[in-house]
Order: sequence, then C-alpha cells, then structure tokens
Amino acid sequence: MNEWLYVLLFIVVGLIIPVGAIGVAWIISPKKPNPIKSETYECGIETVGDSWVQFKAQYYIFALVFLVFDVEAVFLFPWAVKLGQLGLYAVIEGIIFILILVAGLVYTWRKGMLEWA
Amino acid sequence: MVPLSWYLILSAGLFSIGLFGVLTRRNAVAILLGVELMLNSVNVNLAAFWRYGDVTQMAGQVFAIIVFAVAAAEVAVGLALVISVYRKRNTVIADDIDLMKW
Amino acid sequence: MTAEQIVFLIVALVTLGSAFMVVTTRNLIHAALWLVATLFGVAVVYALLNAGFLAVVQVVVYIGAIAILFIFAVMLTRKDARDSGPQTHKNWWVGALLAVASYLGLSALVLGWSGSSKAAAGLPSGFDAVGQLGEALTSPNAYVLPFEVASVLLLAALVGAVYVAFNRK
Amino acid sequence: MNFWNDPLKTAADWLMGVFTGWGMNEVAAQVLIAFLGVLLLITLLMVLDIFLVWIERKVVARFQDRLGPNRVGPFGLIQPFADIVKLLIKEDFTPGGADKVVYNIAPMLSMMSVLILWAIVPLAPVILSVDLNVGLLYLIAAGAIGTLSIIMAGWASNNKFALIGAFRQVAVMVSFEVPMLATLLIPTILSGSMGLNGIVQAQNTWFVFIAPLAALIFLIAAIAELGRAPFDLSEGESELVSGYNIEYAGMKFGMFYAGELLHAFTFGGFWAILFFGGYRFFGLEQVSPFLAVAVMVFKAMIGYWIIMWIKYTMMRIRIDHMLAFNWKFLTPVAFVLLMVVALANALLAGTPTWLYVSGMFLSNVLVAWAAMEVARTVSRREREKVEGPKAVAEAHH
Amino acid sequence: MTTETLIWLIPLPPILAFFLIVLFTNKSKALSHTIGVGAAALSWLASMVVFFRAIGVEHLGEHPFESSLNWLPTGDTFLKIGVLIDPVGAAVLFFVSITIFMIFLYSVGYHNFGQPKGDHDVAGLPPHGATVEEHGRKHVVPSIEPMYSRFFAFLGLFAFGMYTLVVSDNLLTLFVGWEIMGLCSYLLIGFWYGKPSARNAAIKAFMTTRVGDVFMLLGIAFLYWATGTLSFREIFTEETLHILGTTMTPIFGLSAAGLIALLLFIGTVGKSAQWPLHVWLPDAMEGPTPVSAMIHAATMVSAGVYAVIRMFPLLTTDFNGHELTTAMSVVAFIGAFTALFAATIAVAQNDIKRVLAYSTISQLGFMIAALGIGAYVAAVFHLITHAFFKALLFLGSGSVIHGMEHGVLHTGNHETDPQNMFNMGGLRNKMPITFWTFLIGGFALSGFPILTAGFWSKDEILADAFGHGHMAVFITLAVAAFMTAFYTMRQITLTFLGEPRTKEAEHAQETPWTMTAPLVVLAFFAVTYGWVGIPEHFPLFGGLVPNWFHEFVGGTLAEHPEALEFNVVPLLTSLFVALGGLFFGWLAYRNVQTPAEDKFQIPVLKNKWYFDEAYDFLFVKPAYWFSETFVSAWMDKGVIDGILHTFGKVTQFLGDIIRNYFDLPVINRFFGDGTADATQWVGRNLRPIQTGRVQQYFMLALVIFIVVGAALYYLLLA
Repeated sequence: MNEWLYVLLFIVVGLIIPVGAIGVAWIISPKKPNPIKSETYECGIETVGDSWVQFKAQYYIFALVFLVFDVEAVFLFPWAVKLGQLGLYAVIEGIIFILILVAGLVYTWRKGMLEWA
Repeated sequence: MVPLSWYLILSAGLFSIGLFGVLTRRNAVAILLGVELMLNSVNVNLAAFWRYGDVTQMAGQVFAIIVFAVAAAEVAVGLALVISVYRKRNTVIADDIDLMKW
Repeated sequence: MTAEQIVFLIVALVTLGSAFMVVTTRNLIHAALWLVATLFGVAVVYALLNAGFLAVVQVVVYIGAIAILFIFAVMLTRKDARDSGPQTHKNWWVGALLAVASYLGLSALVLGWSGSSKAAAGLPSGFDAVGQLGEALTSPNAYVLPFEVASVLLLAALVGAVYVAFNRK
Repeated sequence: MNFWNDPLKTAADWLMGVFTGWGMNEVAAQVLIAFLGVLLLITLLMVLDIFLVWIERKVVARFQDRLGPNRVGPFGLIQPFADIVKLLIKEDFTPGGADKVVYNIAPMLSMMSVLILWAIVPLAPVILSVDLNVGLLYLIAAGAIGTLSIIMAGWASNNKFALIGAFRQVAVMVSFEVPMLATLLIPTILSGSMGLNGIVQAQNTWFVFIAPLAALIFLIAAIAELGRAPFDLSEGESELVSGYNIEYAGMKFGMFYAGELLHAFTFGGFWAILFFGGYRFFGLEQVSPFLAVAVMVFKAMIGYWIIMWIKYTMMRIRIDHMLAFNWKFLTPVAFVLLMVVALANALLAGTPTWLYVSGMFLSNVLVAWAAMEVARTVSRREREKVEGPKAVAEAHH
Repeated sequence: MTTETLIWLIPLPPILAFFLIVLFTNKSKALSHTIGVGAAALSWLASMVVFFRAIGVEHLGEHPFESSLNWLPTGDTFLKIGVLIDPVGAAVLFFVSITIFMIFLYSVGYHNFGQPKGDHDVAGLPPHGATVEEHGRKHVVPSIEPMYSRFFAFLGLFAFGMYTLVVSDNLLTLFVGWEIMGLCSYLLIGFWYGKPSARNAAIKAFMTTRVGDVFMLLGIAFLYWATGTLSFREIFTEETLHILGTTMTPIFGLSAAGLIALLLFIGTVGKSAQWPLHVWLPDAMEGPTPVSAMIHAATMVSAGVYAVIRMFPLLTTDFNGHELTTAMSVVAFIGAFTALFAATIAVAQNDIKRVLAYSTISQLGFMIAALGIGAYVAAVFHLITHAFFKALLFLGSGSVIHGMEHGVLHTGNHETDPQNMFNMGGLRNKMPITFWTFLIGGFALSGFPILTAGFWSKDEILADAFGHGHMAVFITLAVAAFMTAFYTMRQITLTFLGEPRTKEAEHAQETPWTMTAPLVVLAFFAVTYGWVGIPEHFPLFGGLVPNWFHEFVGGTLAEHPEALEFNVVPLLTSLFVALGGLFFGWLAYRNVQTPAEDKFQIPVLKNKWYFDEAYDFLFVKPAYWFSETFVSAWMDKGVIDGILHTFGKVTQFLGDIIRNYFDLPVINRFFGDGTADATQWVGRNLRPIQTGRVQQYFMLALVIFIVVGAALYYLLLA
C-alpha cells in the first residue's frame, strides 16, 4: 500500500504547485473584463460561424486504431516481462499475437482509412 | 481491515448506476457510457475476488484484462455503429432508432 | 475505523458520486469527463487492492484511449446532441426502479453470502503480480488461448468498427 | 549507514525521531515525511524548470548564431525570473462562452501529468521515490493524462482554431504513442522487468548497443509526444495561432509552457534511463549516491540537448505526412523490430555476452536497413506514378 | 484293384455316360451311342470279373465281398452305406449285366442308326421313314430316331439305377436305385411324348409304382426305427431277427418282422406289377421295345423280386419248415393268384408285346409264390432263367415289329398296325434267325422239358410246392403253367407259322446284325443256364452235372437249405403241362386268320377283367371329385377366401370408424386448426411488445430476470 501512497502524494503535490501558481496569479493580476477582451481571439478578425465546427471523421479512426494497439500493448507487457524465463514457445505466441493485430493495421491501411484527406 | 463485502457493495452500486444510465439516457452515446460503468463494476468485483481469494491464482487478474479487451472492443464497435447511424439518419436518440420492429 | 477503511470510504464516495454525475449531467462532454473521474476512482480502488498492474492498465486503457474515443464520438455526433432537452426518455422511472431493485437485490445477496466478511490475506513477500500474470498468460496449460483469442477479438473489433463506421464505398 | 551513502534513509530516520518526539503517531509521521520528501523533490524540479527556460533560450540563440538573453543579470540568468513575474501580474481572463471549470482545470492537469512522471525516476540506486514494478505503464498513464488536458483545453476555450489545434495535437500524440509502446516493450524484454530501477540494474551493457533502432524510434515518438520540433503542428503560428493555448494567458499559459519544457527534460531523462544506463557509469554510481544523481542529471541534460538540437534544426512536417509517416512506416517498423528483438533474445539467450550484444546489434541494423530498402522502393514507385518512369530513371543516376 | 473297389466302380460308367450324353454329346448321335454302349460294356466287363472272382471264393456266404463307409452322421453313430456281393448278388449281377449290355447293342439297330433323317420326323414321335432317291427309283426307308442320343442317356441312367440296387448292402441305397429306375421307367415309357397314350401310360406307371413305394418306405422306416440300422448283414443276425420276431404289432397280429416284410412286399407288388398294382405294366408297352425288354425282363420287375429275395430271412423268421407264417401265406397267395390271373388275360391279347407283358406278370407270380412257400433257391433260379428268355422274347418281338415296319414303309399304307399278330403270319421264312431264337425263347417260357432252362427252374418251384405239401399253390401254379404254354404256342403260330395274312407281312425283311446278334446270345443262355441247376436225384440226368446253383446260391442263407428228395408227381405234371399246352395252342391257332375266329377273345379277358375301369372308378374319379369340389370349391374358395374377405371388411369398417369419429373431429379440428388459431392469438397479443426500442427490451428482460430470480431464490434456497 505504501508505494501507491507516494504516487498519491506526487499527484497531490503535482496539483498544489499549478493551483498555487494560478491562484497567486489570479490574486495579484488585475481583473477588468470587458466584452471585447472576452471575445475569442481569431487573429483579430471577426469570429465566423459556430465554434462547434463539423468534426473530421479521421480523428475517430486514429483513436480507434490507437485503442486497439493500446490494449494489445497491455497484453504484451506481462508477456514481455516473463519472456526471459519462458522458452521459444512464448516468443512465438507473442509473435502470433502481434501478427494478428498488424493484420488489422494492414486492413485499415488497405482500406485507405489512414489517409488524412 | 476492509472486508470483502464493502468492495462488492461498491461494485453493486456502480453496476446499478450504470444500469440506470443505460435504461434511462436518450442519447445512444450516453447508453454506452452506462455500459462502460457496468463493465468497470465487473472488473472491481474480479479484482476484489482475486485479492481476497488465493492471490497466486491469477485467474481474477487475467479475467480483468480480458474484460478490458472486451470493453475496448465493445466501445469501438458501439461507437462506430452510433456514428454510422448518425451519418445516415442524423440522430443519436435511441428512441428514434427503432426500425427493428414488426 | 482504521486509516485504510477511511481512505476506502473516501474513494468509494468519490467514485460513486462521479458515476452518478456521469449518468445525470446533461452535457455529454461533461458526462465523458465525469466518466474519466469515475475511472480514476476505480484505478485507486485497484491500488487499494494491491492490483498495481490493473490500476495502471485502467488508467492507460480507459482514460488514455476509451475516454478519448468517447469524446471524439461525442464531437462527431454534435450537430443535434440537443444538450438542451431532458436527457431521459419518458418512462425513466421504470429504469430507476429497476436499478434500485437490482442494487438492493445484489447487496442483499452479498450480505447474505457467508464469505463476504472475509478479511484480506497478506501479500506473500516478493510477490510479483506482473510476472505471475505473464506466466499465466503464456503458459500453454493456463490462459494462452484467451490471450490469442483476445487478439483475434481486437482484430475483429478493429475491422468491424472501421468497416461499419467509415466504409466510403 | 551514514548520510553520504544513503541520504534519504538517514534523513527520514532523523525526521521520524523528531516527529515522534513531538507526539505524532507512527503512521501520520511517516505520511508527513513522505510528503516533505515529495515536496522537496518537486520544488527542486520547479527551480530546474525555471533554469531550463534560460537554457532553452540561450541554446536556441546559439543555434541561430545570436547571443540570447545576456542583459538581465550575468549571462541573462535573471531573465527567466523576469518572465515569471510578468506572467504572474498579467491579467488573466476567460473567453466568453468557455466552459469555466474545464478551462481552468486543463493547465493544472498538464503540469500535474509532468510532475507525477518524476515519481518513478530512479536518480540513484538508493535515491528514488517509488520503485513501481509497473513503471513503464505508469509513464504511459501520465502521457494519457497529458492528452486529456490538451483535449479539455482545446474544447473549453470555445475557439475553432483551439479545438482543431487540440484535436490535431491529440491525433498526433495518440498516433505516436503506438510505436512508443512497442519500443518500451523492448527494454522490458531485455531487462525482464517493467520497473525503471530494474531496467537500470539490468543494463550492464547499455541497451542502446543492444537495440539502437529501438532507442531511435523511442526518441522520435517521444518528440512527437511532446509536440515539439518537427511535430509541433499545434504551435503552427501561421495556421492555428499556437493551437490549444490560444485563449490562455498569464500564469495558465505559463503552466502549459513550463509543463512542456519540463516534459521535454523528463523524456530526455527517460531516454537516458531506458537506453543509456540511467545513473550507471562504469561503476561510478557505487561510489556515492550524489555522484549517481550527477551522472543521471548530466545524461538527462544531454538527452534534452539532443531534443532541442532536433527542434531547432528540423522544419515542421505537414500533418498528413506526419500521420502517414507514423502509421505507414514507424509503427510497422517498431512492431517488426519488437518481434525480431524478442526472437533474437530468445535465440541468443545462452550465448556469451559479446556474441549476444553483437547479434542483437546486427539484428537491429538489419531491420533498419530492410526498412530503408522497402521505403526506398515504395517511394520510387510513388514517384514513377507521379512523374512517369523515364524521368525517375534519369534522376536516379 | 481289389474286388471291393471294382464293385464300387460297377454302377459308375452308366451314370457317367448319362451326364456326358446329356450335357455334351447329345448333338452327335454316333458319339452318344458309342459312349452309351461303351459304358454298358465296361460295367458288363467289371461284373464278369467280380462274378468269376466270387465263384472262386469258398463259402462266399460267410465272407462275401463287402465294404461300407460312414455316410450320414446320426447323432453319435453313422448311417453306413456300402456294397455287398454274396452268392445271390453275384448271380443276379451276372444276368443283369449281360441283358443290359445286349439291350444297349440291340437299341442301336432298333433306332435305325445309319439311316437318313426322316422327311417330317418330329422329336417326341416315332420316326416315319425317309424317302430316298436311289438310281432313279424313290422308295421309303426307315429313318433314324430324332431323339437318338436322349434314349441312350436314359438307358444309361436306368442301368445305373439297377446296378446300385444290385450291389448295395443296405435297404437305403437299394431304395435309391429302386427310385431311379422308377424315374427312368417314367422317362422311357413316355419317350415318345408326342403320343398322348405314351404320356398317360408313363404317368400311370409312375403313379402305381409310387403307391407301392410309399408302403416300402414305411417298411424301411419301421425297420430302421426298430433295429437302428438298414444294412442286411446287421439285420439278419440271430438276436435282431429274434427281437423283431417277438415284438408284436397291433396290425392283424403280425410280428414286427412279418409286418416289415409285408410292407416291403407291397413295394415289390407295385414294382413287379403283382395283382392289385399290375395295371401299369401292359400300358408300358407304349415305350420303344428295348425299353419294354429292359423294364419287363431284365431289370425293373426282377428288381422287385430281388428285394424280396434279399428280405427272405426277415420274411421267414420263426418259419418251422412246414406251416407258413401269416406273412408268407399272404405272399404265396398273391404270387399264385397273380400267376393264374395274368395268364388268363394273356391268352386273349392280340398285340404281340401285350401278350409278353402279361406273361411276365404271371412268371413273376411264379417267383413270388415260390418265395411265399420258402422255395428260396428255386425262386432265384427261375428269376435268372426267366430274365434270359423273356429278354429274348421281347427283343425278338421287337425285331418282328421292325420287320413289319419295313413292310408298312414298303407298301406305304400306315393303317395296318405292325404290332397286331393277326396282320402277321408266315414270317418264319422271311426272318429265319428271329424265328428260331423266338422259338427257343417261347419253349423256354413254356418249360419245354429237358432242353430249355425254363423247364428246370419252373420244375424246381413245382417240386418244392409239392414237396412241402402246399397243394393249393401247386395246383394253381400247374394250371398257370399250362395256360402259359398255350398262349406262347398261340403267339408263335399266329406270327411265324402259316401264310402271311397281309401284304406288309410279305414284304417284312430280316433285321440287321446288331439286332439279331443279341438274340442269339440270349438264346444260348436261355438253353444252357438250365443245366447248371439240375437236381442230383433227377432220373437219367441227375448226376451228370453237379447241382452247382443249389450249392452256390443256398450259401447266402444262414443255414443251407437241404436238397429236396426226388418225387415223380411234380415231374410228370410239369411234363404234361408243358407239352399239352404247346400242342393245344398249335392245334387251336394253326389256321385262324382273323380275330373273329379266335375263340378265346372273351370280352372280360380282353378288357383285363375291367380292372382299369374299376380303378378309374374307385380311385381316379373320387380323387378328381375330392380335389375339384371339396378342396378347391369348398375349402379354398369358401373357407380361406371367406376368411380373407371378412378380414378385408373388418379392417375397412374399423378404418371408417377411426376416420369419422377420431381422425376428423379430434386430429384435424381440435389439434390442427386449434393450434393454428392458438398460435395466431399468441402472435397477435405478443406483437406490441416488439417496439423496436432497445431500452424497453432491456427493461423487459431485467424485469423477467428479477421476477424469475426472486422466485427461484425463494423456491430453491429458502
């Protein structure tokens, strides 16, 4: 339990520092809000259209592929840790595991989903 | 010491909140959120039983990881479906998606 | 009440509270962010259960990938998210009723169950969870098949999702 | 067991004696000591961060053949402090229509994600805060929180450019995390443990000699992860007006900026730990922990210098080239490398170290060469498609 | 080659000939007849070798040539069959092989081998001659028998049957040979199956002999049941005979031995055409003459007598020399009566072959009577001599008919029947060899004193009958002998003496050598064979030649029958009877031209005492009636069809009930339509549940889950 206590403390301190800084800035910085200042900054020109602009589909694809490979990595870490002790068969198992997923990557590549356009 | 039942009640609570989300939210994505919660509650249960059972038996943790994979797959496909429904019918409200009836 | 129990209660309250917020906030992005908070709570619960690997994996997989996926999905379907109107359909009370019923049922079962009051056994010294897990996942007579099937599952999900969501043709 | 060879322990025991003397119970005292330790480390980091600002501006100047800040204080050492005071007193306002809560949390999260990284960094055999046995994944988790803070910033500032910039940045970070994951697996395979201290201990021969390609790919992915140099599309002034931190000013912007610098330094450190033996320097670390810390900081500085070097020499890459580069070249190479390393490691397990090292080195070189060859043929075919075969042939020779 | 194996091989050649001809060579006539005659010659040769070896053996009776092998496993013991040649067997074998061989030779000529094919000859009908174109003049020549090789095949089978019967050492193989001959008689009598009369005669012959065979089989079965074995030497041991003799049977107070003997005797009655079952023999003349000769002289009929001879010890169990047992008296009566009865009919017959048929029946009557009174050696002696001269007479009549056919073909009118004696006359100078051999045969039959064998054997019987005081038998036999001599002389005078009464008779020609040669051989035996058995005390000729026959054949019996002391009365009677009959026959018929003049054509005799009509009335008609009205009409149509029809009606009725009261209302309406309506109702009511909204489905599922879970929880756990 104690090692996670340190992590918790790191998180707490990690939060205190920025909060402190921003708090100090918030206390000592002047606050004179006026409508022009609070407009969104668009290189000085009028903001055009709704800021909730139509979203590009590509983002979802990349997030999706990342998710799949992320989970794969999760699976591979324990395998990697124990690879030294285990024999060749573990290596082959891992390779099969990776190949199957690389096949997924090849599929998306072939379908042309990875292009940004 | 924290008895096992506390963890089980925690996961039960998480499960029922997820259930409520699934049953009542109109937006399809919100339903998927509910499902995520339910899956998490299952994971908590698994981890608890692993910790409180024989620790050397890794079944609990292996199952938890498999549940991670399943949850990931489920989210991917679920959201893909919702998005394709949205692109075709311009709606994500669950009640509007009711073609599958007699 | 030992320190550990207090910590557990705090964490439980945080997790359940954020879970409740996930289900009830109107703005979907907020719901997603509250989900992140819940997931973080669950990660802490894993830490309490000494399942270090699970905690980190939870953070990496859920917060790192799934939450982002949710936010992207919400962004993609923003046009008529209509955060304005009521977020639950008419007979939401049936759902509520069922949720409460299931919670009561489950907790009754748990409390009724004899083994629930068991205390947590101490961790054997030098216990390396990740190593054990690695062995379990790769040794042929343990979980190598689920290990391989999981990759097939992921492949299927990837191919399925890509095909369903963005089949240009 | 004196102060010089185990400073943390002796200090902790001393403090424990003081606190218990004051009547605190055992556990509370321990927590307080831990808290003080962490606080000490983080303040040192913040001071280092400020110093980094100065280094950054001096090195950039030198690269661009100019002097850099030398007016304020000797060699411009006081310049960073001047910057900080400016940030503190600058008015800070939140744009109209922005989501107040999320807008404010974002900068805090981004700073926090960098600070918590230092929890697992082993400064010396004895001086290290936490020796998690899931260290590497913890590193990724921290990265994930960073990504989250960028999204929140981008979305909350209710600004089209911020939103697009944020999501592009996230897309890039997310994409490059995959090869990073693959390359992180390689040290785990070689060392047999995920804990960073374990990896350092296992590095009798630095991993860079065993898997050089992995080190290279890790560097590239890390730079992309930081959003610096060739991959810093979010600061693309011309197109996106500095991406997600458009609407931020004053100390919130300061947080983002400082976070980014410290993040770069941290990744320099990690690069050193994973591939250059961390605090090991031919037995130097055994002499005394402080020497080990010095070695560690020195290696981190070199890592950081290389990152800056790349930043100020490479030009920005277009977003689709960047993503294509990642998905169509880096990720496949990373995974192939992973497989080759795993296979080679298993095959060469029993052999004497000199054979083992040269075997692994050769395999990595082989993979690199093969990757280049494939890339060259693919690119020539692409060019033939575009310009027609004859032209390409002439250009070639 | 030991004698035993030789005996085993004797029956083989004829059966081989039969199969070869039937299967392979029936196309070429020359090859078939060479195989047939060759087989007969082989068997004859083997028989001669065995006979001469048998003669050379001292006391053949005690240790005869015999060998047997296990044939059928009956439980732990085996039913044994084998071969046995004792003195009687040797003697019979002798005459059988010679006559069969002669008949084979004779039938080559009889069926006009070498003659051209008939113009319009049809298989199944006797040949009608072929017109031949010789140096300008066309005249009709007898054509070859179309089914030439088929005839030889059947003859071969017939010979095989006879040989197995003769050599067999037990009743079973004897019976097998018996049945084969029965079959062959049917086949050969009905050889010209084209003629309806031949067909009927064959069936008649077969049926009557079968009646006899049934009783014989009963006898055999009873014997086997009683003694457990069928082979002669095992039966005729002292103790088995004693057992059989003492066990009484419920039928007429007969002892077992007596009953078995009688049953077997009935078989002989059928086979040798004795009184009640004699009707088939005269009709058997329909077959070609060699067949008649074969059946009525050499084999078939003599087989019957041979069977009784074999069963003689059984017949004469506890016979004390003088007073006949019941079985023996029955046999004697049947024998004597048949002799007299057949002789009376023979006198009134016009067809040359029918006369001989009835004479055969009467002569067999003589033998059976002899056996009946215990004259064992006399019966065997007469059996053998009769075989020779009767074969001679039959073959002679055959060549006479053959000559007449020449005449018929020559004159061209086919109405005149070549077999009717009144169309013949004066053939003695047309066919000299046939006339003289026929004359010797005739005198032997009628018992011409001293010269012919017939006299010695018939005299023996009469002497025995008189010697043992069986006067009734003696007298009937004497009268029968007188009538035999009378009709023999009638026959000779009508056919050979006097002038030819018709044109065909004038043109009759002598038959070729293949037919006349056997006649001469048989004639020689008909004369010389008698001298073998001359009793010692016979005046003048007594001691001249030792009574070898008596010594030899007597040996077969357990105790040797003692020779009879001479008595002049039987001698005188036989002399008077023979000469008287001949003289009166010649006297009565020397100038008779037409049947009308013939005083003895008494209708009752002519129609064979109306026995055919009686049997037809007694047996044939009732059989028809029984099968026609009773079995087919009443039993078949009425009872069985009735039952079946009722079944039909009942099932139909049941079917209707089920259809109307169960199938339609219940199955179709209740289950059929009922279920359809029910499902539709359920479907309609469940439809609203399917709203298409995922969450409602999930809620419904949960509700059900909770309800069921709660129920289960309370029911099972609580």
